[in-house]
Amino acid sequence: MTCDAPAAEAGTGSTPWRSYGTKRRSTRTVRVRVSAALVAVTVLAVLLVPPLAQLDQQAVDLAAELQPPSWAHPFGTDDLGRDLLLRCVYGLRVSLLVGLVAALVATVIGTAVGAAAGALGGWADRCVMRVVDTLSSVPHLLLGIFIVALFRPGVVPVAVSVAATHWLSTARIVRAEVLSLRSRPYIDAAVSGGASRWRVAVRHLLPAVLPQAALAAVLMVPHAMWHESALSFLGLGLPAHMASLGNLVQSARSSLLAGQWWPTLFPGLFIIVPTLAIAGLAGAWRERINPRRRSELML
Amino acid sequence: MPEQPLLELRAVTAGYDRRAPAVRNASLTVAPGEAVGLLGPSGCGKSTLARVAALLHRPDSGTLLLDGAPVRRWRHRAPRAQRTTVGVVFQQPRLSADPRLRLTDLIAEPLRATGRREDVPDRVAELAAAVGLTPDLLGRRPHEVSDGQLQRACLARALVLRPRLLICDEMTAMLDASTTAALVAAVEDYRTATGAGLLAVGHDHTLLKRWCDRTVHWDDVTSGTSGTSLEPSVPSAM
Amino acid sequence: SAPGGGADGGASADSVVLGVPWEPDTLSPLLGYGKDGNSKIFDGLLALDADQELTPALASELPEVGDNGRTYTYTLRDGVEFSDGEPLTSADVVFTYETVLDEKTNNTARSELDAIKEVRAEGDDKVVFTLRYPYAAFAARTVLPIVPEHIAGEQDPNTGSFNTKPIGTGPYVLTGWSKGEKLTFEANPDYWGGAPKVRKLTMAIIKDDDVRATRLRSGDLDGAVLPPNLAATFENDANKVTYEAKSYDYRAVTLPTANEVTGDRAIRRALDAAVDREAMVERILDGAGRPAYGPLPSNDAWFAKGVERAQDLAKAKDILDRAGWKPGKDGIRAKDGLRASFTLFSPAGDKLRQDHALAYASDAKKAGIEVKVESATWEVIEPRMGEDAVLAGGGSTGDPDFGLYTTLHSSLAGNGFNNMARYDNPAVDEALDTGRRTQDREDRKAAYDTVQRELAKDPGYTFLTHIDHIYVLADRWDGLTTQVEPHEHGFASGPWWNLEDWQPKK
Amino acid sequence: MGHPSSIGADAVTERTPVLSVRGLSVRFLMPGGRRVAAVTDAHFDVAPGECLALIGESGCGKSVLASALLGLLPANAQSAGSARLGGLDLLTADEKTLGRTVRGRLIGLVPQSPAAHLTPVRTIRSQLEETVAALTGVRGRAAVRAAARAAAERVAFPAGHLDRHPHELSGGLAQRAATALALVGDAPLLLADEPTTGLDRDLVDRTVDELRRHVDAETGDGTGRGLLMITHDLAAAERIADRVAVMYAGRIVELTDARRFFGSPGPRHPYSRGLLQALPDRAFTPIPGMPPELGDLPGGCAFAPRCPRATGACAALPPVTDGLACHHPLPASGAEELRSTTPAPENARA
Amino acid sequence: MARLAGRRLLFAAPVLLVVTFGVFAIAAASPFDPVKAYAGTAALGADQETLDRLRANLGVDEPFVTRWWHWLTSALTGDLGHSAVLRQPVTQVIGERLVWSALLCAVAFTVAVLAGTLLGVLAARRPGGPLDRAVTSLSYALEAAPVFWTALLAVWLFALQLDVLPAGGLTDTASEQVTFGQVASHIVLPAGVLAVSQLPWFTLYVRQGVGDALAEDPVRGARARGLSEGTVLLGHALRSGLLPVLTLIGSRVPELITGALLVESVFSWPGIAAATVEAATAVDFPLLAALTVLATAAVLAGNLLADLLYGLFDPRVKFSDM
Ligand SMILES: Nc1ncnc2c1ncn2[C@@H]1O[C@H](COP(=O)(O)OP(=O)(O)OP(=O)(O)O)[C@@H](O)[C@H]1O
Ligand SMILES: Nc1ncnc2c1ncn2[C@@H]1O[C@H](COP(=O)(O)OP(=O)(O)OP(=O)(O)O)[C@@H](O)[C@H]1O
Ligand SMILES: [Mg+2]
Ligand SMILES: [Mg+2]
Repeated sequence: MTCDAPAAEAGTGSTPWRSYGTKRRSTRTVRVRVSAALVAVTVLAVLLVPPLAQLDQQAVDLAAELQPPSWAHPFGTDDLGRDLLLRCVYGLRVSLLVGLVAALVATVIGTAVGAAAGALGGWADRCVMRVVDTLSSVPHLLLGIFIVALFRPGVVPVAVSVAATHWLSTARIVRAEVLSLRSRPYIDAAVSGGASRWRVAVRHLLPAVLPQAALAAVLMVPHAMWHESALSFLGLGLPAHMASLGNLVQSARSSLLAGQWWPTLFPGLFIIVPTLAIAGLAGAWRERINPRRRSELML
Repeated sequence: MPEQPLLELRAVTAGYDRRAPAVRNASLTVAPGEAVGLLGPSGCGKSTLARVAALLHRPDSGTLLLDGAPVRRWRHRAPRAQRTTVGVVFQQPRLSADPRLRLTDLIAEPLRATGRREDVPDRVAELAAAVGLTPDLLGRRPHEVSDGQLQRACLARALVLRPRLLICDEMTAMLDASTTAALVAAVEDYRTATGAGLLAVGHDHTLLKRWCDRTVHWDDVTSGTSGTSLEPSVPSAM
Repeated sequence: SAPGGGADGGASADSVVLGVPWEPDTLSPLLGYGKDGNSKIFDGLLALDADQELTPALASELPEVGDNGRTYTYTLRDGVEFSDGEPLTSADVVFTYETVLDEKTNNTARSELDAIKEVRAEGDDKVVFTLRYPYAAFAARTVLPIVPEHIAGEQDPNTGSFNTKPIGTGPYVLTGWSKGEKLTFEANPDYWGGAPKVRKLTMAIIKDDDVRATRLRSGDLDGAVLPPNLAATFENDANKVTYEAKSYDYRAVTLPTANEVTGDRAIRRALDAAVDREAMVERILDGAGRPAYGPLPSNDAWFAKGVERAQDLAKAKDILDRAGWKPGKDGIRAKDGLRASFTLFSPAGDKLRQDHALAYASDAKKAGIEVKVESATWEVIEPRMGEDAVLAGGGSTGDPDFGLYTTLHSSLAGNGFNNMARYDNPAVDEALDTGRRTQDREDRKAAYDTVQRELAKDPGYTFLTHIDHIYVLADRWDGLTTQVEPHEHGFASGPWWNLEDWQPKK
Repeated sequence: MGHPSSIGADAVTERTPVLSVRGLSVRFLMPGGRRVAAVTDAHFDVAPGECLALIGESGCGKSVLASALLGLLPANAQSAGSARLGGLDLLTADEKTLGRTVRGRLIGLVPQSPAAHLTPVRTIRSQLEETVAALTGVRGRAAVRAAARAAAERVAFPAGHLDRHPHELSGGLAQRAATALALVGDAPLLLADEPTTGLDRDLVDRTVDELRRHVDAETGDGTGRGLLMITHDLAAAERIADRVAVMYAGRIVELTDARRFFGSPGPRHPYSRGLLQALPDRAFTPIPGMPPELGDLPGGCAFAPRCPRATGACAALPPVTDGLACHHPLPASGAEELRSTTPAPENARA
Repeated sequence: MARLAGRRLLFAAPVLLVVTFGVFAIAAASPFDPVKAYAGTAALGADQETLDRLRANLGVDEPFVTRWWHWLTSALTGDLGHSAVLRQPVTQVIGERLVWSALLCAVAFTVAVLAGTLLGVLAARRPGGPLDRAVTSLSYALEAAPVFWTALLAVWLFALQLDVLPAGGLTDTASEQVTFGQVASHIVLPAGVLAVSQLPWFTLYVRQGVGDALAEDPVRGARARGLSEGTVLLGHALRSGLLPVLTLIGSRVPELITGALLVESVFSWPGIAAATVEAATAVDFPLLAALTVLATAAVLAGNLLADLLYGLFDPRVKFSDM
């Protein structure tokens, strides 16, 4: 046997190529596509159904109370005979608004404050962090109760109350990451390359903490819905006439004990499925911004 | 009057713990256009001294003069012009490269940071050629290239702002002979073109002798006092 | 069932664990606890029996009424002792009433005793109340529990420890109160009415209906107050008995006079005709209730026969047509550019009221009136009660005066939560006053009939339903009955109103 | 210590190789369907008691080759060929086998960027002790501690620095820590990727000698150990290596005896010659031109564009003869007798 | 480290002042009416005169600054005031209930941290694998599930269907003694539900941290050394990946308190958190102030602990930086 014969072809031809990563690429793209599709459907439903629907989601039909899913009412009816599908879509609209607004505001503020504190360091950092400590020591629900009470209950106060209490933890996470990143040699390199603090924060530190911030943001969406329904549970959240998913789930509890599953299941799915879809997209995005995963997935 | 030194370290003591400084009482000068080699055993504090010289590490005591002016502020607080006077190639390319940046961005980053965006395409192309990076490599991220390739990018980054003083902390430690020769040639070309000074830190006696106008040994720099608490490196076996 | 549970089915019929949705703020009668009777720790001079008739308790008999209904004289029962062994005297009674009437005492129900001019002890066993005006319903107010002066008198009635560690003459003695968790009682062996058979009583505080139902099912509780849909889930449970207590507890929509739409009598009458009370009872209350045509329930002795009215949409439309409310494009009527539309608030967190409100709105819409249902907290609702409709609830036992006067008399319009609709009807006012003043039962009946008929003609509220209170209990005792109950229930009212008389089944 | 290469070389012929690599290729799939052929068709053996030095310009695929042997390639990599270690094919072995029996135990690795390969939040001591406990039979706190200290001592890692975290170490210290960690398992095959970076001359010599000793030491089962040392430090390579493999653009272009490579007649491939000439104590001039892009290799000899001796024949891939892949090798005076004494496995197969 | 703790301790005093003042201020600004709250349901039948009289008696018309000052000065002498809502001295309220809240929170938190870490590590091992999918989906679902809801399901499942755990209270409703065994069995559900509500954060952050760390060179180095998969995961990936989670420990305390508040009320747990809402809506200043002080202390302690742990676990961060 000669060693010149096989040459290039030996490797490429006769023996098969063995891969190292598992073959997750295809399932991954499927997952991303499904997530994207779900998010799209959600957005469309939320935007289009209410204006198009001829039905009144508040329309009470006592004769049709608690009907299981049927063609007339695909999701069944609630205990006042209202169509659950319609209410779920309306609820999703409200809840998603609360969740997204809260998540967005909280993440932006939290990331900005945390990154600024961590990047500046010294006195500025200490002051900012003590303010954060101070604010975060007021129990969330308490602050939520007051904020909601000060204004009329509605989407904005609820979202604000969630955002106002939740940017703090994002800020802490981001700052801690920044603190640890700050002493990395590549930051030294940037400093010596003439980068200002701001530049270092925006160009080197912020991208590194984005995965954490993104996770915080995604988690905030369902959490905000949670908060909203917790406030409703205490009688302080969204007014009960506004269908929100939290309200729906919350008022369906006794039906569940009484053996009716649909008033719980569908609103529950309406919370979970979009959340998972958003999480799926965010996960894909996180992989995209993680340089290693990115190249491994050949993005 | 002799020419004013570009960089002068006077009795610098620096380290990470005030009780046991890594560098004790070190003095060193680099004149404009001069190439100084700094030799010393491993762990003696050379990199620390290099960080001090690059205004990245505040010394516990002693003075640092850049162009004859004493430096009082460090890191971010140092004026940008002062910071960018000195270009540094760090010892460990893996750690000193932001894993998120492509090599092009890595090289161009100082230009962008100092607001000279328009120079980016030309300068990057020019430097990439000088240090031997192909366009293919420029599009990759640090973990997708070999250590040597990354070090080339780091050299390009150090040169991109046309520093008047270049500090190379064991720049060629992990490079093969040909690449070493190529990079040294690149540095020398740059120096002849700009008249920049050089402080080359390393262990390789032969290399530094060949490369630099003057080599100093660590013991001379710290004038007899041992620079660190470290045991002296163990003499070679047998 | 529950591991280590001592309350397991049948194990010990001399102890009972009840799940109730709320607990009193205080256990001191001086601050209002037990003012309507049925306090297990205390007794009043009188008590109400199953039929809401007054019976003697600490008083040995019903009071003597003198001076044209201005003085009430009670003779105390002999040999009654507080659970600490001290005897009950007339001084305790005087102390109790005087403290309640004291401006400095934070008693919320003080105004109920407004009529009292003076309370005075005559000897050790006689108490005389002198009233400012003849007040026929006064005796029913004297179910107020009597506290021992020798303990409560030593303390600040507002903040003293008597609030949480009460001592009384009642059939049970409080042994522990863990706020938010439970209250525990033990039988008072020296109770003047005889030692109760059920020796231990635990009231577990479980706010959430669903949790209460679940804990009842798991055997952790022996009995609980439940909403109808959850009570229905126990229908097939052989070991559980369901009790439905009739009540004075009504749900009604206030129609404020100040609002241009609801202030219009035609609108009020149309709404009254348009609502389907039967459907609400059937669907919202799952049958556990009755249609309401006024504050008094239709099975009450004081109920004016003949004011019942079924849903009559045609009549409603007819009334509106005639009054000039013409249907608009969107089906909502309007008159002189004014849309027949108003806002109805339902208090947040109360699903029952919310359901009533929505059903009401949907009925109103059929008649061409738009009712915009909003839910909000009382803080939001209160300043707007004069303008906007509210889904209110209420109902008091004891005497028709208690419920009717405060809701309908114009002198109380907009006074706190009294007469929220600011109802103002001179005929009603006059009849209410008559009902108060005369002692004669026939005359009073006539007066209250007038009130109810007038109310039907000018419905300042749309009364919707009277709610039955539902209790599910383990089947281990005999002698369980229910009273007709007031709005507030669960803690004091319920099948356990006469717990001391229960007989464990053998 | 005498130079062991001749002894080692003799031994090579008798025993089965520790590592035997056949047709190893590694490529990286890049976005847009491009492929980076980092290693192409590598053939070589490492005999017991032998030290094979792998040299080549930066980016030619040396580290990737080492990673492939350990199964530590990233997910976008693909490999082909075989690499036998004992009865095991390293390239097809599953992750479990590699993790439980191969890494650390059968193959030790000194990674190229030692500081980056240490866990930043733990001290050197804890990582060393952990490795000792995992790989050796040493049990008991005190014993593990002592063994860890001894391991540090072996590579002249100062004991006073054991309690530091990786970021508190100088480059040379980190390098020594990594070497100490790699030596702990007493693996029959050691892959040392630039084990001497950042060390001063004395330490280089000491480290290299330590590695040599490691290779020469008799193993319990008498199979011997092998060392694949990737290095640019030709002085170190000269000191330790028995044979030298020169890699260019992912291919091994020359594989020859170390004495001949560094002494006379010297390397025969023009590239190897250029590499040696670039040394600071020689011409100190780089090989002209740039290494080719591995993502887009020319069809024939990859070195041709830079080769002073290139001819038209270079458009074809040069066959490997006598461990040399060149159409026009430099004359090898007196190569004959050397080859007859040390027939490398490749030659034997030829 | 001691210096950090000392500095934080010094700082706690002004924080407490600011927080209590702030709470007094917003409580005073809120539309909640302490009089109505005091009167409870009776307020709905009360006339104006009664409400006015109560208002005067309770002294709620004083400006909040005065009330805050009163509270502060008497609190410094050890008198925390009298809770109007609970009709008990605040010291007594705290004395009776704080233990139970603390117990509940501590158990729940420990469980959440441990279980979250475990699940996170397991999920990170094979990103995209079935276990990972299951764990992540479950985490997001749980994050969206309101606590009172999970609580009900837990009661339904464990107390009703399986009949293995008591459904609420501190002890069996009928029992009078508070015994260890009883508390132990009664705490399982509330603490479990509270833990489950905190779990998703920990799980997902650990998963992310470990997942990222697994792709990095140190783990590659550890693998190359031949360390077992467990050691690599726990000793290396987790050690680096845990860092963000450590910071979470501090910032999760407010969430924990929020959760405790709901859990306590659903499970009739005689803790102190459930009183928070009442205290707030009733504008019960003394109780509110005491609860805020407690919450603040808990949060500050949590943050301090987080920072200490962070400094200990990440040597690259200096205590002087924090
Ligand atoms: N961040 C740090 N914290 C604490 N000690 C450090 C830190 N960085 C370096 N040291 C210590 O300071 C001393 C000098 O380190 P330095 O990196 O300057 O050495 P060096 O001369 O560059 O060595 P080498 O040639 O090995 O790179 C060493 O003992 C090292 O362990
Ligand atoms: N993850 C990756 N994706 C794509 N290309 C890669 C990746 N890792 C390495 N390469 C490429 O593979 C080639 C071989 O890299 P390797 O690290 O083996 O070089 P090396 O010979 O060790 O060089 P050095 O002496 O500089 O360390 C290089 O050209 C590099 O760019
Ligand atoms: Mg160094
Ligand atoms: Mg390499």
